Amino acid sequence: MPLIRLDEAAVVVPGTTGGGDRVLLHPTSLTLSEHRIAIIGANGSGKSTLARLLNGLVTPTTGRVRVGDLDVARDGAAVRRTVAFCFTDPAAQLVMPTCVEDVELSLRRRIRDKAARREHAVAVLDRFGLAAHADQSVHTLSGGQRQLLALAGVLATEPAVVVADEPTTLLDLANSRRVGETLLGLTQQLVLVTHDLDLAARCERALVVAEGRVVFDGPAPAAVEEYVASVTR
Amino acid sequence: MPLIRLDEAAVVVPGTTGGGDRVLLHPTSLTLSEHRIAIIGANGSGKSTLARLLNGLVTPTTGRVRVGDLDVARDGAAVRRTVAFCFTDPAAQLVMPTCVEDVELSLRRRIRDKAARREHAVAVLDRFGLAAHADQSVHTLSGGQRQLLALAGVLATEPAVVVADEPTTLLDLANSRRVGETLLGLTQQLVLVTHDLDLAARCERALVVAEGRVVFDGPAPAAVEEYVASVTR
Amino acid sequence: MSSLLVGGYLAGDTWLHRLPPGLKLLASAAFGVAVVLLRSMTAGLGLLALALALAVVARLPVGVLLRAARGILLLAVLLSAIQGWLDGWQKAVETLADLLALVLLGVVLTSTTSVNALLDTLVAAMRPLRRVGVDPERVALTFAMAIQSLPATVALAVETRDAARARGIRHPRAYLTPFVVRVVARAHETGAALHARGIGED
Amino acid sequence: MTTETSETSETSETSGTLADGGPARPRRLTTTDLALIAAFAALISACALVGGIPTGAGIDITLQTFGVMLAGCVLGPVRGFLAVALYLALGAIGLPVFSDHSSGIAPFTGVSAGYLWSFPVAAFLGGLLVKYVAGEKGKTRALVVFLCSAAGSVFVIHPLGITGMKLFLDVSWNDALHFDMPFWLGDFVKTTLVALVAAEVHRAFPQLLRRG
Ligand SMILES: Nc1ncnc2c1ncn2[C@@H]1O[C@H](COP(=O)(O)OP(=O)(O)OP(=O)(O)O)[C@@H](O)[C@H]1O
Ligand SMILES: Nc1ncnc2c1ncn2[C@@H]1O[C@H](COP(=O)(O)OP(=O)(O)OP(=O)(O)O)[C@@H](O)[C@H]1O
Ligand SMILES: O=C(O)CCCC[C@@H]1SC[C@@H]2NC(=O)N[C@@H]21
Ligand SMILES: [Mg+2]
Ligand SMILES: [Mg+2]
Repeated sequence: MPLIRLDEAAVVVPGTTGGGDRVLLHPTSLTLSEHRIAIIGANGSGKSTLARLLNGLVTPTTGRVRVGDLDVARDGAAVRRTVAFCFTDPAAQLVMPTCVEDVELSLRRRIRDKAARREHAVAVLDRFGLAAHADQSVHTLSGGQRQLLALAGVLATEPAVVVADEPTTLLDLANSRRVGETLLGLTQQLVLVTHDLDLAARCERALVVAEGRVVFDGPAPAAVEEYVASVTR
Repeated sequence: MPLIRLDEAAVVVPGTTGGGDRVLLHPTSLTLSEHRIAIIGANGSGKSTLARLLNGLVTPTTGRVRVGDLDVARDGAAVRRTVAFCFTDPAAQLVMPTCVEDVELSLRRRIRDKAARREHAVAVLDRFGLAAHADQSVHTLSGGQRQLLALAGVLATEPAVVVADEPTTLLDLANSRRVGETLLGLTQQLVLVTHDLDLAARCERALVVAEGRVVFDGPAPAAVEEYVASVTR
Repeated sequence: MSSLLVGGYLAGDTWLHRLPPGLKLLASAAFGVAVVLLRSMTAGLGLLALALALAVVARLPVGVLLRAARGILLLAVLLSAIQGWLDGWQKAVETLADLLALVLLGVVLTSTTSVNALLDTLVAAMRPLRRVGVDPERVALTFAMAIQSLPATVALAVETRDAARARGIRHPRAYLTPFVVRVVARAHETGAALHARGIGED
Repeated sequence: MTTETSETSETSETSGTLADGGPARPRRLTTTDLALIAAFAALISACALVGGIPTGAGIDITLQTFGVMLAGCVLGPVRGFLAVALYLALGAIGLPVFSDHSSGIAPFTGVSAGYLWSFPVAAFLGGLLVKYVAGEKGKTRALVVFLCSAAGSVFVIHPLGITGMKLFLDVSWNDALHFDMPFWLGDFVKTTLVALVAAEVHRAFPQLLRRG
């Protein structure tokens, strides 16, 4: 498993209405080695920004982010093959008309033969309980199925790390349980941004982000406690 | 408070892939007189369809929906002035470029004087902790901040009834508490579609929707219990 | 919504169905050019007869043909009335025949060829363009994304209009702006998601 | 926006080599560009799908011109052109996205063919002007966008549309012009909307015009 390391990484954007620049993330140094790491914190605190740094969707303005030996800013494409990213709204991630085609798209690079590719795609769908829907249009899936499919598309490439930004927020009780279990059961390393504190507490480690800084970093239950306390006081 | 009544209201849409019609909501009769009513249920069960009926965003294919003396299908505009609606995706509702302008838009009808309108708008923003972002572009807000702003815009019109479709899904702990408190503390009648069962349990009455039917209707805590049991069994 | 995604394709097994899509595409294009260039009544009627014959060979249901012709018929009658009055009845018959021929042939092409087959053909035809920097795979991906997002875009438009209605705002810009902003925002997210999946960027 | 920085850093050359008046080296289209092109092709299709109002010449007043000019003005010349071209291709392969839900390649030689062929060119012209006016900042004003979009409409769409009707219907220039006149008022309104919406979208996404 390649180690993700942030080395004084910061993200600054030019101010919008006049004024100076705006710091979305203050210089942050971290080494992410645990199997399951949660990121929690308030709205607008910088969780998504931090998560997006990990696979180069956002590049640090200063400092560095490395995944194993790769520099995220320089070796973007290679990093993204290692670190997969799963978004909140599955609708935005699904690009092909049917379920199986969407998974096949991820496999295009790895499996050249069409028949083999399809077979593998169906196998991936099966793992997520979607094999029966292989040829169905993605629009006819329920919210939860759609999120599972998005996850399948992302995991089909067999990345080493999965970063998920609030993957369960739009889901009902049954679906969010199912997606949550699927994520926590992955053999890959997982970085999970979430407002679902029960889910967060089940990780090994959690980072609490506030106003663009990691203000707590430790065992997940302690982090959740700390966060809840910070909200109530 | 105008009484909302559904009288055998049903919603049917023409089938998509050949086949017959699709029933989104089976004929339903309800009288909504409680101060705070929750609607809970699985993804795709028909919660949003039911909620949209209440202010005429969806009109019943058969049956009727009335708000006080108004028929929702006939007097749509008048109904929508009485019954406000808050969407899950805040981006759908934000019309103006900056936060304060968006709230001002809602106040246009009520407050003619520009300076007074702005002042009032800032006060509304303050209530939702957004005063500091008044002149910020709505597009640079985080997901949660945007949701708060959408809610501010809707509540600024001071409607008699507020229907909110999953208003807290994108929010962090502090904000979802805050929005929850704000909604439950409203003097207006509230119809709350939500996956947050703790919030739902705090209403007076709750409807459980499954496969286009209201399958349980009663005190909120009992409804939540029933729903959780239906998911686990 | 389903017709939106599959077009007017009617599964079948006539030789017209089996003809290579590329050939059909070329032939239809030639037919269209012929309709425009051959300016005489006999040519117009001849082409109409050819189109009709092809429709029969493809075993297209009469209903489908009528529905397609209906749209054009009003125009055709109106136009030919004007032209018949100005330039004589032969001109009018020619225009009417031209219009019908084009529509019928269009129906023959789309009902005997699936969208996917045509898409594959189009992408294959682009292979030589690789040299000037066009990547057929990316072109195919863009097509798929556009087709995929058709229903979603319509849904987004409807939802945004509803939101404006719910706030009691009438001006079209009040829903067009958020609609377009959401289309752009979603495209950015889709772009990021593709990027994150390492698709379309080798 | 930070997302963009990461993408612009990869400029290996493969596709999208239509030079856009920027730096000499052609810029590769990013996945976001592809998604935007697809999204606007779908948007124009949606504009046509909502239906139109028939006029005397048998060509409907439709929202297509709104979508087409919006694509140009929002995305700039290259991506705007490609989005409209993609829209035409979607219709050509059989999706019912032309006026009155028609499709296939018949419309390309039919009465409204002139309008169809003019669309990508008009989007290109409108986009080029908007991009030129917006300059480095990527910000636009509604009035300016209105003029740019109107230029595309007045100098490209209508002249080509009239030419198309003249050729296909074999009528005089004068008659063809008369067939075109019912569209003027609607196109004026649509151009106004394009201006209002595009300026707002540029405020929301100032980076849009800076690229392509
Ligand atoms: N391009 C940008 N320009 C200016 N400000 C931005 C930009 N992108 C994000 N921000 C701001 O940066 C802050 C952090 O955003 P981020 O999306 O990381 O928050 P978050 O912790 O994920 O919040 P949420 O829980 O609501 O998703 C927010 O205040 C947001 O308004
Ligand atoms: N216009 C429509 N045409 C066809 N089907 C529709 C339409 N609108 C909604 N549906 C379908 O109706 C069902 C109920 O939808 P609804 O949005 O009411 O569900 P919901 O309970 O709000 O779900 P969620 O928790 O995911 O928001 C879904 O299966 C949806 O796909
Ligand atoms: O889809 C087609 O067949 C093309 C229709 C073209 C309609 C033209 S575009 C300019 C003018 N303005 C309108 O509203 N309609 C026409
Ligand atoms: Mg976030
Ligand atoms: Mg819903």
